[in-house]
Order: sequence, then structure tokens, then C-alpha cells
Amino acid sequence: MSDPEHALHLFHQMLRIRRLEEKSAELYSAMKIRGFLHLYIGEEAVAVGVAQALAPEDAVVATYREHAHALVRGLPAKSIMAEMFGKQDGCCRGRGGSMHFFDIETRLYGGNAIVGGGLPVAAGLGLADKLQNNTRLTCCCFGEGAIAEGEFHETMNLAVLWQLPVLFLCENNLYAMGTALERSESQTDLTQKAASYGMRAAAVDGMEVLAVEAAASEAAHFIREKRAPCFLECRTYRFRPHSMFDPELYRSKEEVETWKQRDPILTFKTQLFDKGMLDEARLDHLEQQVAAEIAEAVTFAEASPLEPVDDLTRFVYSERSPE
Amino acid sequence: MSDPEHALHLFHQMLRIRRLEEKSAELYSAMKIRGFLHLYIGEEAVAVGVAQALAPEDAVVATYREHAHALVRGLPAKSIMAEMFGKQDGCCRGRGGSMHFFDIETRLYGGNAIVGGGLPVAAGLGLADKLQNNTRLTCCCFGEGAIAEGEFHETMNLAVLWQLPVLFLCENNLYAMGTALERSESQTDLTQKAASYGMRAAAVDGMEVLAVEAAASEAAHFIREKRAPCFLECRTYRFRPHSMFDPELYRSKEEVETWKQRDPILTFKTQLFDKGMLDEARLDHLEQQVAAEIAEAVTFAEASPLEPVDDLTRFVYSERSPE
Amino acid sequence: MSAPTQQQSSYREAVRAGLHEALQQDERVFLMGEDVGAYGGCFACSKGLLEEFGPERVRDTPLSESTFTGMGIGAALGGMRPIVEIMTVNFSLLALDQIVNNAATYLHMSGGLFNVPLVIRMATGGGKQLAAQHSHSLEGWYAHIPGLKVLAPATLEDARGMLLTALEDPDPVLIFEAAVLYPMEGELSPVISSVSIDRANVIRTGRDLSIISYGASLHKGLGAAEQLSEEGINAEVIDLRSLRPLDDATIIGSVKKTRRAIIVDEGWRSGSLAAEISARIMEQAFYELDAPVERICSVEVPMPYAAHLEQAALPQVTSIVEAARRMVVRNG
Amino acid sequence: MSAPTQQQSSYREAVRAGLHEALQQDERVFLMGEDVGAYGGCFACSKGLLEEFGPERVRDTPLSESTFTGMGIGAALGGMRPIVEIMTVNFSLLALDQIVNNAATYLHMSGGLFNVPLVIRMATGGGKQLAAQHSHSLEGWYAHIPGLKVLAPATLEDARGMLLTALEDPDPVLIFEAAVLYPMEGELSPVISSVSIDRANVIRTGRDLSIISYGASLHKGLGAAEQLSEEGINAEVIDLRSLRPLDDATIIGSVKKTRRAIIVDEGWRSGSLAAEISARIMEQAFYELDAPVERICSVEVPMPYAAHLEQAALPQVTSIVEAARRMVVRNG
Ligand SMILES: Cc1ncc(C[n+]2csc(CCOP(=O)(O)OP(=O)(O)O)c2C)c(N)n1
Ligand SMILES: Cc1ncc(C[n+]2csc(CCOP(=O)(O)OP(=O)(O)O)c2C)c(N)n1
Ligand SMILES: [Mg+2]
Ligand SMILES: [Mg+2]
Repeated sequence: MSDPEHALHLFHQMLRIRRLEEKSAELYSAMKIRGFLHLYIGEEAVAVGVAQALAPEDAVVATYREHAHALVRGLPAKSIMAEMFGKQDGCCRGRGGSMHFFDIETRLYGGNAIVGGGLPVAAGLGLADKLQNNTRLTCCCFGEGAIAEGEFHETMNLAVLWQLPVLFLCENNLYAMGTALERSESQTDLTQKAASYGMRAAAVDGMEVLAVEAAASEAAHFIREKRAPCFLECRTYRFRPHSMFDPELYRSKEEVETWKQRDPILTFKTQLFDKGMLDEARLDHLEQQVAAEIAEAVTFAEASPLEPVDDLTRFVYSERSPE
Repeated sequence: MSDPEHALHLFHQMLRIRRLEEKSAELYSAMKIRGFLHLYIGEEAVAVGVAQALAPEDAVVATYREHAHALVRGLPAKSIMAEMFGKQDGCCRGRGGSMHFFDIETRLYGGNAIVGGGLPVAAGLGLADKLQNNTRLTCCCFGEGAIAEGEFHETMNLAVLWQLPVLFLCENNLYAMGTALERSESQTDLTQKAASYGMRAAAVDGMEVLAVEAAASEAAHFIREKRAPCFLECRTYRFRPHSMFDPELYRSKEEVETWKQRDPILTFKTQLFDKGMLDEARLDHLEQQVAAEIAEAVTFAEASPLEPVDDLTRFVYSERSPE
Repeated sequence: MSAPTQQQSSYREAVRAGLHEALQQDERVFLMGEDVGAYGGCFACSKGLLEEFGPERVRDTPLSESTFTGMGIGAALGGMRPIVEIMTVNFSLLALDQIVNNAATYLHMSGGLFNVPLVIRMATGGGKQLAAQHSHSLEGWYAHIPGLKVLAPATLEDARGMLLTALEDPDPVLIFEAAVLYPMEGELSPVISSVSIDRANVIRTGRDLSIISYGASLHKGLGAAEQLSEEGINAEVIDLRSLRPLDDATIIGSVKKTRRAIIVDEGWRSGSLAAEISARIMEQAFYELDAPVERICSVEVPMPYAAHLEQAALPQVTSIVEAARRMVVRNG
Repeated sequence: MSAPTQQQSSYREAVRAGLHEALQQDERVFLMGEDVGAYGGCFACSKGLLEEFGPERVRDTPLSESTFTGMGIGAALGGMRPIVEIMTVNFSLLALDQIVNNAATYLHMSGGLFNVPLVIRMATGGGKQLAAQHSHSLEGWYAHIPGLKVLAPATLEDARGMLLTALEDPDPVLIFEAAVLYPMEGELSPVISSVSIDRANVIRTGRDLSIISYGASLHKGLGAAEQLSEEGINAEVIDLRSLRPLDDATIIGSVKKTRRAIIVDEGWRSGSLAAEISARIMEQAFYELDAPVERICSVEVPMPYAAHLEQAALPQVTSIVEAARRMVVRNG
């Protein structure tokens, strides 16, 4: 944490995610956002730490819990908010919603809502890069629940066998909906699972943004150097229910409270205060900046028109001619 | 090999398989047998060795390369041959053919022709035994090619997680059709793959019937004692093409010839001769016995009627009322 | 005086009551699937069952659709009566090999030796803004497969009873519960029992046209019939209930009487179950038809998230009413 | 004088010629699947291509249908033009999630941002005594899915050209090659090019009825037409070629002319593509029909191994001829 500016940048990013999501939850209750809404609150250090290791030309394949990755990679909050409102100015013109953000500029290939479904796609992007001698990489995010799926296995094997430049980022928040890791995996050390394919694998405390940044950077460096895949497990926790429908019968309030002690934003804030890199005034300023960004996003989303119903059948097949 | 009678029994079983399959190949060329025909020639020590470890009440789930398992478990050669002829007296009334033998008495649950497709079924049989407190086990046979499938991964995990009494028997003949193991797996030590799930795993020389018997017995003992799964890799080789359609472009004649030096029947015969347990006269007698069995099977198959075409739509749904 | 004994229930509670009864009735029955236990079921259909019947009989599985479905097949072969829950039909694509290549074929391949008494339940359909990977209606696909039976409960009684019927069946039965119907409230008989699935139900009799539907769409058909009756058009409404086998007798009987039919089916139009029903009417009642059969299906797009687009993609009461008017006016 | 330049070829060689041309034409094209390389393709369609184009462009995969298909999607998104080969449609069930939930939805979910220029080839159909897990004809299922295009080459020209057409398409295209047709011999133009897939082909013109088919069944339809002509019944035969989209104009045009139609489709009858075509004829040509449309499909059983049972399960020339006679006599 030698560079105060960078440290504040990390803090700012985490704050943006947190506030965006808190606002989203509010707007869900207000029925402005509908469908499924999966919040990332508690896991912010993962998305922010990992993003530091990525270059602009790298690709990201994420899950339905992708708001944070989209935002931190550069998708404007306006675009995200309008999408969740189902509006025309949303990143997918309202067709995707919370679970399906896509973006060309930041190379965000979803927003995939089938657990494990993004892994083969990410490996394919890696194969395309390999065949085209590109030096970029693909970051593939998935929850620890995805590890039980057959596609995890198939993709790990192929990624190593064919030496594909993919960062397999496992966001281990200990639960897949209501299923605790130890009730779904015979081997709960996920790095060992990945290593069994001959994949380089590491785990990191996902509540510490600096630790995530360091581990992700090392992994990304390895991938770029060796043109080979890497598995990184970030051990984290979601503070909120799985989605807005979850009664959370499967874990105790105490467990959640204990983890909240390790809130990645609060602990990092304390560190920043301790190091004198942040004070109340700057914090206030940051909070205001973030609040303004999100307020603007909401205003934008409200004002954005709906996609005309006549356009319903667009984008089933391409309109542009094959290049 | 202290018990000569048992040793001769093993030899006899291997011979029955070999001769049955040689005859099948002949009958295929004569167009009496059609569809796909996958021969086990070269791999006989595996089926015979493993069968020694199984009790009559145990179940077997096999692949399309299942003639040997069916025969050695006790399905009559007549029944097998008639099935391959597509006749009414075949074990499946001609509906299954070479790839789909089933039998209630010997608890043979296929003959599954989808690679990997039998693994979940076997685990389910194991679960049923566990829930009913049965002490029997299920032996699940599959080729090393199946290991790349997602279902292998899912099944290994569940079998260990739920401690299911299943013997996962990997018949590693080094090729999946034309794909050599090292071109399909990043980790070619298959026991390590199984062990990564916390499964007890061992490998054995699949060309040595006594070694297979010993390893399988140990595995079966473990499964019965601990009510937990076990993985056993038998390293073997198929001397024939994958099926009757395979031009074998992917491996050299020399490689095949080298392996043929290790023919499980020839080497075991030599051992038996060396030990004085077998001589030309007894061998002759055995060969005649086997030849008679197979000749009888062919005659039986030839004579068996065809299933009436009017019965085509039987067995799509059950005829018996639910018990 | 039987009305007071009826009890108030939701479709969700009816499903749960069926599961409860099944677990209580038969030791061999167990429920297996993702989050059926500790979470209480992703649609809360199995809430409380883990506590009552324990983890051996209410089994939470890892995210391994293909394998736990295949294990259902194996467990059925091994003497149990498994109920496999796949959260929604969308995820069942991962288990399709087991369902089509194993469950549906074992009996035939084995020449009648091995039947597979397996029940698979899943939620289906759109209308909840869950977008293109969570809103499919693929039950029509399953109805294409010989060896399977396919049920689609549209009423509380069927939501509860069909599960018990399915468990009595020696062969694999798939039950598609319409996700939008879970909160639907209604009355339920206090007597819990299996229901006959031999016949489709004529829910409302009429003489001018037949509206043939199932699942969530049935209620749209009923809404349309209501509206049409105000215009003097008297629609008969049929709840198919079983999608495989289809009850040709009831369908054709109705169409021969009304001489006009509209099929309402949330599946995409091309290759829908509605197409099959239209083809059967063509084959069996062509000479009795006064107008070509119409289909009201989902527009052929992956389901969009935005509410106005999603509703535009789904069958609606208004489109049924308009089709009915067209038919009756043209040939009235 | 163009006839002498035609060259003799098999359907298999035509497929191979298409693959060869595709690999030669465009650096971005590569072929990926089980045993496409060292083995030469399970149906020998890619024999020699590994030697010519090397292992980077002719990629043998492990047995991992879901992942290598999904990797095709990713590679297409990443700028390549992958051709994924799945050995047969039966195994494609393992890859269905990727095809339906990803390949078919990406463009729409992303509001038009990401198209998936992916080609997937697979063999389909029965008739080779491969029994219940290797003989399905499920191309009709795929034709149900918006976002996919589905092609079924029945001729040598299409077997070669459709692959090139598919590669020019910005969206996912599935090509179903009928396994029984691989040995079929015929003539092939020396000019290798893509073929238009906008229209179905009227292979034989007639006035008494329309036989509508595709793939392997088309040849049975032609056989029936031949036989019928000896009886003075003049059948028009249509090769659908594209199963999604369907060419309504050609189908309906023909039926309006002949006023009778038989659809021949190797899929199981209930929920078949034939049902869809029948429903469309109902909707678009009801008043022009002289007889109800008939369907000749596979009997609804998992395919049995024994030759006599398998042939009894498959559509046959005689059943087409009989249906045609029935139609024409009844309404002649
Ligand atoms: C194939 C599939 N099965 C089931 C679901 C339903 N589902 C959505 S999220 C989820 C839990 C996934 O957990 P995990 O991978 O750990 O990610 P997390 O939600 O914890 O971030 C489940 C079961 C799905 N979307 N896809
Ligand atoms: C899911 C699936 N994919 C492909 C095939 C085609 N196929 C049949 S056997 C085989 C090779 C399997 O090899 P292995 O598992 O090693 O068994 P072996 O044949 O060597 O005994 C393949 C690819 C299939 N039957 N099922
Ligand atoms: Mg998780
Ligand atoms: Mg092998």
C-alpha cells in the first residue's frame, strides 16, 4: 500500500460497487428493477483486486452476479442501471437485465446465468487468442458452486491440455444458494481440485483487496508469460441473501455477523485512516462523488425510453451482413 | 496361483471370451451380426479378474464393449449370440444388439453406448443399496476416454461425498477410438485424478489376470467393509480396431504387435504350462469345450425366431401394472 | 355440504402437500435435487421436509444436473422411488442425455427387462422477467420422446395429485410445474390422492370454438373464454394435463363439436406442442373443421428481460380473443 | 456440354471437399471435435485434413461435448470461424445447454452486441442397426430454437456447399448430415462454392400431391414418387434443405397447387418437424386442401437393433405410396 493514490482508487472502486448495489436493492423493493437480482455486497475486494491485474484488452466472462465486474471494468453505472430498469439505453437495450450485462468496449462477454456455462466460452476465447497469437487473456469468474458441474472438469482439462491463456477466478463465498461447500464437494480445498489437472492454482483471502490484487497480478503475469491457464480462488462471503427471494434458512445470523466484521470496505477504510491516507473529509468527498454518480445513473435510467415493442424480434439473427 | 482349479477356471473364462469374440468378428463379416461391434480381445484379463471379486448379488453397469463382462458374469453365450443376431431369444429380444446387453439374473444394467452415461446410473444403484442397507456393490466399467466427460467428475464427487458402494473400474486401453490418452488428458495418471476427489484409487496391470483379481478383490473388500467407493484402473490394450469400421490410422502395427507379446491368455497359458497345471491334452479339451459352447450358441441364434414386427411398440412403456 | 371441507391453498402448497404425502406413504420415496433441503426448495416447494424426513430422504445435491438425474435412474433401477427435482427446465438441458438416452430407452433396449420408475419435477415458463436463460418452456420437447410421460398440472388438485400418480407409474414421468402458478390460490380437497391422468379436462364447455391449452397458458385461455362469453362467443376450454400421451379423444371430440380450435402454448411457435395438436386435428377432424386451427404461442425470440418486451413475447388473453373473433366472424 | 465436367463423388467426399475448401479459404476456420484428426473422422469425413492443415486447425478433442462446443462459441466470439463436429446428434444432448442457452441467446441477450458465427456439424438418423442410443433424428428439436439456423443437406451439392454457406453466416448454424447418406454416390460440380439456402428445392414437379421431406427421407420420397408415377399419380417432391427457417413460400405454393401433402420425416411422429409443417399448411392453405395432410414419421419407439424391427420403425417408400394412394383415391 505504498501508493496512496492507488489505495484510494481501490477504495473508491469498492465504494462504487457497494453503493450501486445498495441502491439496486432499494430499487428492487420499489419494483423498478425486477427478475433476479444477485448482490455482490461483501465480495467487493475480489472484483476490484482482480481488475487491477487486467489490461484493457483482456476479456471477462462473468456470472449473473456480475455488477461489480462490469462496473469496475468500466461499464458506466448509467448503462448498468438503465439495463436493470429494462430500458433502451441499458447496455443490452433492456434485453439482458441484471444477470446479463454485455459490453464490447470492455470485452465483457456476459453475464451468464447458467452455473458453469461461462467456463467453456472463456476457454474458447482463450483458444481464439492463442490461435491468433494475441497476448491478451480472458478472466473467467464463477462461484464455488460451479465446481461440481461437469463443465468445470471438462474445461480445466482442456485449458491445461491446450495451454489456454485464461484466468479461472473462483469466487468462493462458501454457499451455492443454500448449499454449503462442504455439503457439495468431497474435496473442499478447491486449489487442490484445480491442481489435479496440472493447473497452477492459488488461493487468497478475498476480503483483502490488496491481497487479491497481488495474487491476481501474479496469476495474470504467469498467464501472459507462459501462455498457460491459472486458477485463483478468492475466499469471500456474501453478506446478502443469494437473490432477493432467499429466506436464508441455511445459515445463522451469527455466522453472517462474524463475516461482516471482515467487511472488505470497512477494514480497508480503517487501514487507510490508520496510514493517514484517508480522513473524514476525503471520505465524505468520495461518498458524495459516488452518490452523485449513482443518482445520475438512476435519473438516466428513469429517463431512458423503453425499447419499442415493434423491435421485439430484433437480434434473434444478425442484421449486419457477414463482414 | 496356489489353487490349480481356480487358475484353470480363470484361463477357461478368458478363452471363452476370446473365442466368442473371434466368432463374433467372423459372423460380422458374414453379416449375421450388424450395427457396431466392439471387441474386447486383448483385455480379457480385466473382465475375468474383476469378476472373481464380485458376488452373485452385485450389479454391473458396462459399456458397449461389454460382451466379456456379460459372459463371465453368467449370461449364457446363447443369449448373447442370439441378441447379436437380433433374435427373439437374445437377452433383450433383439432390441439391444451388441452394445446393449441387459440381464436381470446377473444384474447386468447395460451395455451403455453413451460414453460416461453409465457412471451416474451406477452411482444411483449404489445409492439405492445404501438407502436399503444392502451389502452388495455395483461395478461400473468404463474406458479411459470417459474420464474427460463431465459426468465422470460429477459422479466421482457424489460417490465420495455420499459414500456410495461402487467399484469404478476404468479399463484403460490407451485409446478412445483414435485418441491416445496423452492427447486427451492433461493428467495421464488416472489414479491421481480419482484420488483428487478423495476416492481410494489403485492401478493394476490389466494384462495379468491374477494381478487384476487381487486388486479387484482388495477394492471390493474395501467397498464392502467401508461402504465407500473405490477406483481401479486396469492398464490394458485392445488388439483389434475400435469397432469393425476403424481403419486404425492412429497407431502403428508395431505398437500393436508389441502389446500382443503381452497377450493375457498366451502369457497365462505359458505360466500354467510352466507350473504344470496345464498340458496340451487339457488345453485341447478346454478348447473343444469352448468351441462346443460357441457352436451351440451360434446354432441357437440361427434357429431362434425373429421378434414379430407386430411387437415393435412393446416395451416403450411397461405392460405390468405398477406393483 | 362438501364445500366447507375444502381447504384454501396455493399451488406451491399443493405441490408441497404432494411431496409430503409421497414421502410419508412410501419408504422408498426420496427427494433429490439442488437446494431441496436446507434452502427449502428454490420455489419453497419443499420447505420443512428436510426437518421432517431427514437428509437421507430429502437430499441436497451439488450442482451436477446430469449426474443426480442419472442417479435417479440408477436408484429407480435399484428398487427406490426417487423424485428428482431440477430447479427449472432450462437447467434440465444439462441432464438431457440421461433423460433421453437412458431413462427413456432402458425398458425398450432391454427388451422389457428393466423399467425405470423415476419422477422428475421441474419448473417451467416465463413471465417473471428472468430473461433468456431462465424462461424457456421446453416441456413440448420432452413430449416428443417415446418412453417418457409428460405431465403439466395447471390446477391445485393436479399439482398435488399428479405427483402421486407419477409415483405409481412403472416408467419415467416428468412433471412440469409452471413457475408463475406457484402463488396461485384456490381450494383443495382434504382427501389427498393420486389423480387419473387418462383424460384431459374440459374445464368449461362451449359450442363455438375449443381453446386447448395447459399449464400457465390455460388460465389465459380461461380469461379469454370469459371475455368472449360477454361478446356472445361460447368457448370450450380444455386442460390437456398430460402432454405425452395426449388425449386425442377429448381433443378431437371437442373440435368435432365446436368445429374450430385455438391452441395456446407458451413454447415457441415453430415445432411447438401446439403444432402437434394442430396436426392431429388436421388428421382426425379435417372434414369437421369450419376454420383452420390457430396457434397462440410465444414469439420466436429468446425471452427478453424488460417487462413490456417479455409480455409482448408471451401468449396473451387479447391475442386469444382476437383469434377467436377472427375465426367465428369469418366462418360464423 | 457441361456434363462431362461434373465429377463423381460420394456424399462423404462432398462433405470432405467442403471442409477442405473452408480450411483453405479462410485462416480463421478450424475444425474441432472427437477424432476429426488422427482417426480421420468417425465417418471418415475429415480424412487427410490433419496431415494437410496440422493439429492447430484440425483439433482432436477429448470426450467433452459440452465444453468443446462451448469453446466453439467462445472462439467464434473471439474472432475465429470454428467448425465444431459432434459425432452424432445423440451425443449432442450433452452439449445442448451450450447450444440452446448460449449460442442461440448471446445475440439477443446482449441487445445485438455479440453474434456467434459458429458452425456445428453432426450426423443424424437411423438405418444402420445402431439401436436406441445411436439412431435418433433430433434435428427437428433444434429447429424449434430461435437464434439457430438448421440445415439438412440431402444432396451432394448441399453436403459440400452448405458448409461454406454456414461459414458466411454471422450466426450459429447447425448442419445435420444423414449418416446413411455418406456412401451415396452422384455427380458434383467442379466449382466449389456456397449454396443459397433461401429456398427449398422442388426436386420433382407434379400436380397430384406434394411430398415434403429432407435429408435421408427425401430419397424415400423420391422413390415413392417414382413408384406412384407408374400408377399415374404425379407427385411433386420438395427438399426442405433448411429446417429453420422453413421456406413457407415453396411449401405453401406447392400445396396450393397440388391440394394434397405428405410430409416424410424420420423424427418420431409426435412433436416432429412434420407436425410443424402440417400446422403451417393448416394455417396458410386450409381452404385449398382436398385432403388432410399426412405425416410419415418414425414409429414412436426407441430404435430397436434388429434389422426387421428397425426398418419397421423407419419411414418407408411403401407407407408413403400407400398414404398417397389413400389421399388421391379418396379425393380423386
Ligand atoms: C446449471 C444451473 N443450475 C442451477 C442454477 C440455479 N442457481 C443459480 S445461482 C446458483 C448457486 C450458484 O452458486 P455459486 O456458483 O457458488 O455462485 P454464487 O451465487 O455463490 O456467487 C444456483 C443453484 C443455475 N442458474 N444453473
Ligand atoms: C458421449 C459420446 N461421445 C462419443 C461417442 C462415440 N464413441 C463411442 S466409443 C468412443 C471411444 C471411447 O473410448 P473409451 O472410453 O476409452 O472406451 P474404449 O472404447 O476404449 O473401450 C467414442 C468416442 C459416444 N458413444 N458417446
Ligand atoms: Mg457461491
Ligand atoms: Mg479406451
